[in-house]
Amino acid sequence: MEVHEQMRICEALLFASNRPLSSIALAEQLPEGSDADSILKALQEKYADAGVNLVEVAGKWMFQTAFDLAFLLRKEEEKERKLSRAAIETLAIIAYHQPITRAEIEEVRGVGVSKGTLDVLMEATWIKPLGRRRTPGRPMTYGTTEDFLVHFGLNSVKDLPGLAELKAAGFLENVNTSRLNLLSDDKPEEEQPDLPMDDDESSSEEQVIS
Amino acid sequence: MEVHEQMRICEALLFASNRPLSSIALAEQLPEGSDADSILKALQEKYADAGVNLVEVAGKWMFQTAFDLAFLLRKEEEKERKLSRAAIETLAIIAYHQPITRAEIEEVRGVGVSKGTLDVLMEATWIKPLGRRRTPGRPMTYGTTEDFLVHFGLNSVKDLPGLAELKAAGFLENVNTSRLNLLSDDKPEEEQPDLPMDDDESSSEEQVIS
Amino acid sequence: MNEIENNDIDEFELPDPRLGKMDDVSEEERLIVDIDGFEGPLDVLLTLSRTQKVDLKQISILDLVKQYLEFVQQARELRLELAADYLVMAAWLAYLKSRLLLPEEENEDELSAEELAARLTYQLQRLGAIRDRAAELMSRNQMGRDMFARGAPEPVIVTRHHTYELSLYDLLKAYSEQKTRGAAADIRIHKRAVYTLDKAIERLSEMLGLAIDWTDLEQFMPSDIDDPQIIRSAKASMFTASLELAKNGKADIIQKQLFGPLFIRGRKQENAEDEE
Repeated sequence: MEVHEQMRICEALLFASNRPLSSIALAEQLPEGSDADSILKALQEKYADAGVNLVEVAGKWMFQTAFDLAFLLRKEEEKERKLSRAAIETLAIIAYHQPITRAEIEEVRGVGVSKGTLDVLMEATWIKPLGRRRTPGRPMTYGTTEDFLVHFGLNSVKDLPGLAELKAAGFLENVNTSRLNLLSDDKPEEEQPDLPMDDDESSSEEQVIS
Repeated sequence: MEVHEQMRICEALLFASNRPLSSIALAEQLPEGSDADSILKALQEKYADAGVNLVEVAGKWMFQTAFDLAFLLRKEEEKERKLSRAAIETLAIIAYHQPITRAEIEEVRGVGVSKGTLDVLMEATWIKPLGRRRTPGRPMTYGTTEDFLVHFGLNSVKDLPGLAELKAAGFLENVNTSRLNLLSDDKPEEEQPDLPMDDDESSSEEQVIS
Repeated sequence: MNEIENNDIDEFELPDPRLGKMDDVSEEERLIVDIDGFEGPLDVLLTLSRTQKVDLKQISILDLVKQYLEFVQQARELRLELAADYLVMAAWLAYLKSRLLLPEEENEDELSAEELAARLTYQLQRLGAIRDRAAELMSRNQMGRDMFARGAPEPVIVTRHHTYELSLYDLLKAYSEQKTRGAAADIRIHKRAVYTLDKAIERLSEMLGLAIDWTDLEQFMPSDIDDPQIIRSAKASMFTASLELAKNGKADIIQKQLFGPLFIRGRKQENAEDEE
C-alpha cells in the first residue's frame, strides 16, 4: 500500500476519535511493514498550517484545533472549569509528586485536604487512585490520568514545566508525614524511615505508556 | 483576510462542532464580505482525497470518514470465553445422544437445562435445532453442527469414542459400563421404548454431509 | 490603641474581614487579614514572606515569626475564629523564636534552632515552588479553552464475536464425569422384606374359617418364617388384616385389657348374610 493510502487511514482514524490514539494502535490498522511513526510525522506536517493540527499528547496522537483559533471556539462552548485555588494547588502537588498519599498532600500544603477537593479532581478525570502504598495503614496513592495530559497538552508527566528545577531543589523528595507537626524533633535522617515508595520514575513511565 | 485563513477558520469550526454547520453559521465567524460557500467548496476539494471528507448533509456541512475507509470504524473483536460446566456437559450429551430434546437432556443430566445454556451453545455454532420430534408437544430436537466437528477435529459424531473406549482411556473410573445407558452401540433396545426417534444413523450421516 | 478601636467595631457591621490594617507598617507591608482566603498557616507564612518581598532563601525567620504572631494577634482582636492549626503554628513559632534568641544548649537529641528554622524554610520554599508550578500549569493551553478535540467523534463500532475454547478432552471428560455421576445416582432400592397385607388377609380369612371360638391373633402368625424383619412385618400386616376383616364384617375382635392379647373370631356366615 502506498504511503498516501496509509496516511488516509491514519487520518480517518485520528479524525474519528476525540481521544489520542497510540501509534501502536494505528499501526495495527496499517499493512504489515508500514512505518506508523513516519506516516504520523508526514500527517503532522500536512496539517501544520491547517485549522486543525496533529499533536503528540500523552504519548499518543490526536487532532485538535489550532491554538490561534481558540477565540472562535471559545464562544461556542463557554464552560471553562473553574477550579478553586485549593484544587489547583492539590492538582499540581499530585502531578509533580505522584504517586502521593493524601497525608503527604496535606503535609506539602500545611493544611487538610477536604474530600471535596480530590472528588472534584477525580470528577474532572484528571487524577486517579494509583494503588495503595505498602506502608502501615496502606494509604491510597494518587496520580494524574491521561485526560490530565491531554487537557494540558503534555506528552508525559516528565514534560511538566519546571520538573527538573523542582527536583534539583530537592522539593520532590519523599514527603515526610511521620510527624504531625513541626514540633517533632526528629532528626532529618530519620525522617523517611518506613516509606518504601513506589519508584517515582517507573510510575511516570507507566503513565506514558498507558 | 486571505482565503487560506478563512479556510482554517472553517476547518476548525467544522472539526470542533458536534453537529453539522450551515454555511450561514460559518459565515458569521468569517470576516465580512467573505464568501463562505466558495471557502467550503475549496475546503471540500482539499479534503476530497483525504481520509476524511467534507460532506454536505441536509444543507449543512460536516467532516465524515471517507466511505472507503468506513470499515476502519467497524471493528470485529474476537473474545475468548469459557463455557460453563453445564454448557460443556449439555454439549457432550447432545453430541452423544442427538437428536435429543431439552427434556431428554434434563433427564440425562438429572437437572434442568436453562435456555441460556442452549443459546450459548447455539451462539458458539456448535449445536443447532434438528427439527421437531413427531410426539405429543412436538418438542424441538438438537444436534451438533459441522462447526462442532471442525472444532474438535472429528469426521463424524460417530468418531466420538464409545463408552468402552472412554473407559479404556481412563475416563470412566470405577464405573460399571454395562450399567450405563448411553451409546447407541451398547444401548439396550428397551431403554428407549417410547421415543420414535428420527433415525440416529441418518442424522449423523446428514451432519457429515451438511 | 489598635485594640480599643477594633473593639469598638460592631462585629455585625464588619463589611469584610480585610479591615485588619497594620497602621504602624508601611502600605506595601500591610497584611490584609483575610482568614477565609488563607489555606492554612503555611499559606499565611508564605504570603507574609512574599508581601514583605523577603527572599525565602535568605529569609529572616525572626521577622517572619514576628509578623505571623502579629497576624494571629490581629485576627484575634477582630474576633475571627482561628482554626487550631493557626494557633499551633503560632505556638511553635514562638517556641522557635525563643530558641533562636536564647543561647543554644548542647543537646544531641534535639534539632538545633537553626535546623528547625531550615525545616520551616524548606517547607515554605517547597509550597512556594509548587504554587508557581500550579500557576504555570494553569497558564498552559488547555483543552476546551485553547484547543478543541473533534466535536462529533465517530465511534468505532465494535462487534464482538465470542469464541469458545473447549478441547475434545474437556468434552469427553465432562461427558464421562456426567455419566459417572449418573451411575452413582442410579440407586437401586433393595426390595424390602415384607409380609404383604394381601398375604395376611388371605391367611387370616382362611384360618378364621377353621377357628370357631375366640383365638389369640398370635396363633395365626405364620410359623414358617424366622427373619425377624419379616416377623415384624407379618405382625403389622396380620393386625391390619384383622382390622380389615372386622371392618368388612367377617370377623370380631376383642381386647380384654390394655396391651393384652387380641382375640379374634370369624363371624357366622348367616350373620354376614343377615346384614346384607
